Amino acid sequence: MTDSANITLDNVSRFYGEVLGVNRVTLSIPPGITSLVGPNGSGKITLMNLMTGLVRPTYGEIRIRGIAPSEPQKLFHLVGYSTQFDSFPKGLTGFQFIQSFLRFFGYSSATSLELAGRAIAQVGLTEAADRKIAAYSKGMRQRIKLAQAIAHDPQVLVLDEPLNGLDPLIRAETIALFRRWADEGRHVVVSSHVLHEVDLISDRVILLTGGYVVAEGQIHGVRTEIQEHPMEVLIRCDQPGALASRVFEQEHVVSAQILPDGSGLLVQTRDADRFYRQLNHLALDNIQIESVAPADDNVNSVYQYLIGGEEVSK
Amino acid sequence: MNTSQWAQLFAIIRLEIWKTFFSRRSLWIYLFTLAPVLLFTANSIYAPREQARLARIAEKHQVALANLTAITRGMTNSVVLEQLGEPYQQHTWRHPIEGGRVNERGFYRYTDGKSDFTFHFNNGRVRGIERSDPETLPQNFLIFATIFRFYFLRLAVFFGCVGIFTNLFRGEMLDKSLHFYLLTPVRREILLAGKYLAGLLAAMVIFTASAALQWEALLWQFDHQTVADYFADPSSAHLLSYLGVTVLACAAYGSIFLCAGLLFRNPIVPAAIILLWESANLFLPATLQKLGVIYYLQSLCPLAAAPDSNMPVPLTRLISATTPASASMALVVLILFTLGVLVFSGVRSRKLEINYSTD
Amino acid sequence: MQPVIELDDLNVRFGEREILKSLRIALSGRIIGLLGPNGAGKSTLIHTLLGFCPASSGTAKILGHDIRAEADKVRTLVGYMPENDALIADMTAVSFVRMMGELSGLTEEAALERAHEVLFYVGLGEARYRQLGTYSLGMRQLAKLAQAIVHGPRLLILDEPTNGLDPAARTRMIKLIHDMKDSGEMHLLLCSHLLRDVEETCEDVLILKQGRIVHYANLESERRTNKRFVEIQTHGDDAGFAEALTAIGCECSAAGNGRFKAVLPEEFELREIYRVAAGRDLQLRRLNYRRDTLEDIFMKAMEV
Amino acid sequence: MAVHKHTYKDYTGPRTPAWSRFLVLARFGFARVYHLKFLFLFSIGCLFYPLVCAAYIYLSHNPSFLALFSIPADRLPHVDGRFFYFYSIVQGALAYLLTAFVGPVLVTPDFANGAMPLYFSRPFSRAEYVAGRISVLLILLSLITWIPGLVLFAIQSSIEGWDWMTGNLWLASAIVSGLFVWIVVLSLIGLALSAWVRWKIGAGALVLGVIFAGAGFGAAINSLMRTNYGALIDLTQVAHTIWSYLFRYDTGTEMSLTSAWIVLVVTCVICLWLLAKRIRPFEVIK
Repeated sequence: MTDSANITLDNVSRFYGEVLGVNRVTLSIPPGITSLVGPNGSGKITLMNLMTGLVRPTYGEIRIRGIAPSEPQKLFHLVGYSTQFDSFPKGLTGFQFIQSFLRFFGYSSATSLELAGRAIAQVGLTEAADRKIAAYSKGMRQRIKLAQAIAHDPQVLVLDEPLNGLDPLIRAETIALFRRWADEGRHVVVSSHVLHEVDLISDRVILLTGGYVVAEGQIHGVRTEIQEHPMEVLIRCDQPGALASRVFEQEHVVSAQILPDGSGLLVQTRDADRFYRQLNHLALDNIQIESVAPADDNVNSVYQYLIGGEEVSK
Repeated sequence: MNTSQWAQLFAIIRLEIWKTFFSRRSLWIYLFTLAPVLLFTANSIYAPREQARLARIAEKHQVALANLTAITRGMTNSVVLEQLGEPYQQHTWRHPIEGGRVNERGFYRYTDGKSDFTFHFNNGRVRGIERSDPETLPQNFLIFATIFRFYFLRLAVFFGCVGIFTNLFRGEMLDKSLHFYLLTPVRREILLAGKYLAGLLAAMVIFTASAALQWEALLWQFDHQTVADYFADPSSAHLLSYLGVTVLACAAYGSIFLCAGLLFRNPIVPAAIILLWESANLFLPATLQKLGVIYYLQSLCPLAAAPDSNMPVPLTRLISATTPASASMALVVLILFTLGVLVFSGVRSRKLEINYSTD
Repeated sequence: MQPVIELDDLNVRFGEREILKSLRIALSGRIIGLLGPNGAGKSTLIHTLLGFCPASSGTAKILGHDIRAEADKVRTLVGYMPENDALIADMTAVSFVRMMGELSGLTEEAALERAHEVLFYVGLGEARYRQLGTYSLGMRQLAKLAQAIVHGPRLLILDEPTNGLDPAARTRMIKLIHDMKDSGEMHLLLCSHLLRDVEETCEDVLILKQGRIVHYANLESERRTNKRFVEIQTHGDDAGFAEALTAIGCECSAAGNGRFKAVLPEEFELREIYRVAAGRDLQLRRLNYRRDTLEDIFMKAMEV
Repeated sequence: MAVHKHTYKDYTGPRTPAWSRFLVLARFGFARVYHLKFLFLFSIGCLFYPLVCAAYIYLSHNPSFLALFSIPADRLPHVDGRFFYFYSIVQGALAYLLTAFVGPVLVTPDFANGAMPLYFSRPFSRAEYVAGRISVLLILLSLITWIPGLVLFAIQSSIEGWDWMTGNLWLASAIVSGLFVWIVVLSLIGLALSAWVRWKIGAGALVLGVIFAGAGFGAAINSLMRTNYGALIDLTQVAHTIWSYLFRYDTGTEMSLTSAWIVLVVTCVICLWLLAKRIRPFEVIK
């Protein structure tokens, strides 16, 4: 992947007066679904606004597939951004909204009509397209925003909590949509608070806190980077005691606690790969293993380890 | 500018025009501008009927103008009655006063068929005399000129432009909807130009329409002959010049408030300051007067307005008479000023950031 | 035991549009999840229970009190945490919650005491003298919760309580919901789009669709494990593994980056799978029987 | 030792009677108003003129003082209907300003962040909400209008003696009724308009504007069309007319008493309608 095909931030910082937005961020984001994860005020929004030129970096350089955000006339043929602002120009219907802004791209009225129709269909709002946005429900507003961001068929999508307020059905559809775009080789940069979803959808995650990037890459990769927390594996089996003793023979196993209800065992290991390999063999001699599952190889635990459950009242 | 940029410009204008005309915010602007139109229309309907009515009354009990003017304050109502005969309308009522007593109040109305006289009585003596003569065209034009200067330019157009043009940027920052514009492949300058033109178009339509309607409403009650005679005189005012002034006012004030909307978190403050400056203009020394938009606008107004009658005397003393600028001069100054402000805003717009939260 | 919410042929319409169509059910769980796609009528149902919008026909009872005849009684018993931002920016949390308490009929002193108590309880202890306008989204949610429980309601209605919260705040909210349920003092009605939250907290779920009840069930009984479907996640070589499994009689389908779903033949021992894995020296990162998640239940209900 | 785990506790205390709930709103309303120093000072400042009047009443009955400055007592204006008519005009105007400041402070914060559902999800009705809010305004305005007016009346009668008081009881009733009507109208206008404008300053400006605009337009109609009906849309004129009758002071107003009353009633009805439209648990968008 050459950098001209990536979103690159080189040592970017942004301060609002004395307030820190983001600090010394250096990233190179390849196409695919990338999730921004972090507590409120961690700089996710600043980062997205920087990528789309809504705010300018105090210093550092940003390139979106080689284009500088300070050149809107070039950038926005390539980029679509669905912000977190839940507000719209007054008095427009969903369709008028999409269509009139498409005209800004220099499309003929015919093309803009067609594109608008397509975008609205993609988010499944066709039947509500001619109602005033003011009368939309939260979910519909969320979707019309999405439609507005994708209407001009951009290669780079920046989406701020796009799933927020969507009902489970639409959620599933939208996630499928992201997947498809990613497979078409587009950038889909998504911020989300719902970690188990991040787990499912994203190719890579960027963890932010306090304006700093604390982790970046594929979840599994990130997890293995965190040495101070040994991998946890949850095993349900008929005779946890026996299994525990067998497991302890391996030096990379840190601990093995039998679950309170005695239905299984929680193993901490420093070398997951070796552990799983050996587990195959353990399973073959007379221990009935019901189920195996990594207990903390997911965004949630990575989040817990790197950012932790900070106090809400801050 | 290439074709696609033109397309963008028109797209912006289209959307903005739509918004400016039909947004809830601009409702009060319509009220502001329509008020004088209503006033003139109402008057044009009312005045002729009134004249007709007086004429009809005169047929029954005609009273000579001389007798009417002969009545003075302090005469008793019996005297009035014997000099003028029965009034065509009278009404008496009692107003309570100190010590349980009452004032016998009332009025008699007479007419000679043209002028209408109302004699107000207090305890049987003439307290006040109201005389209203038929309206004349020059008179009404003077009223128009006065309203145009003191109300229309100073308040309606001024606040109208505040409403329309600050709305273009600041209003949308408050609505948190400006980012949609900045997320399109449009140069900031083109965005600014588009918004300004849209606002200008809207303002021009609203205000010139209002001025023209006022004018029409005013002429309406007079027959063609009188109107023709009046305009035969070259010195008489012409609608076009008023419309021209209105347009220039929109352009100049528009650019100012567009810029204010870009720069200030709360454009009401600068608007208030400018309003003060503009209304103080009359009383400023000549040199300073030349620094106010209103000065040039008024230089272009064809008819000198009647000095505001209900202005307290000490104030009228303060008015410093300045020779108005020549039309061409005023025109050039206004246009250059507008362009200057616009260019400045264009430069600023490049620095524009979306940061609603701290706004 | 007395039902918490009792809907008796409840109809609600705005003008021509029928929002709720003859709902008839008696809910009596400790904590009930209210689910449904957008426009299913969840909010309208809540609004009707609170008496915000009138029922066009039929009625509803809350803890045995008719929502129309005894509206005030009902509103004394109910605590409501609305979905949207709802606060008074220039009041401090304490006086805000106190005022709301007093409006619900608490005496001045009691309200003040309760205000501090609940603010501590929801975790705004340190911030309780600050103006609500300065609060972050997470804190605002908590303040909304505080005002909803200050008067000790018997039924607490939560509309999207975790919406837009960051992970820390969300975990806290879930913890609070659990704790309030366990306190045994109140019933809860939780309305949310995040199935995961409902799954973590609720015992029963009520699913609406286009103004009708399409499903009402107890989650435990629905979540039976099926001994024939297994989920597998491997680390490393994929395709070969799938073939190998089919070879030993499992219908196996790959779900991308190492995830598989497999249907086991009768009388099958999981060991076999480990044997295959061992043979290929492949790591089985995950291997477990598949249980119906709330998502499955929801999706099924939608097909009705 | 005992461990007290901090968990949710139920409330099983007494409950206040339902009718008294609107007083809660009033109480917190006052807190909100006097939280703002400016308003507090302003409402104090509104008592300046009454103080001057009090001083005048006292001094004008103090022979030695009059002698000192050799002011002929009989030339001084009497404390009569005229005196209180002008008192009403001054305090009425101040009351109007105070409404423009206070009205928005009371109502707009409730709409700004959608607090309405919180009020109405409680045993608390829309009528009670309005009652709670308007009572704040009424009390505040009373404190600067008819109450000091009565005090002045009391001072005067304490000096002049029993006969004067019995002879002038109509003045007392005029002070109360005349000013009370006015502040009711003001409060309704203040609430209704502030409820419809989210932005505090805007709301205040609107309250001020409505009356000024009415006055201006009324004057324009009168001067252009040479009638007196323009005065009917000028609320201040309307009030002055009513007062001129109540205080038995002939200002030469041409407006008839009945039409004045009708105008006031219509205004109140419109305001109540506006309030009914806006004060709702949630906004219904078509």
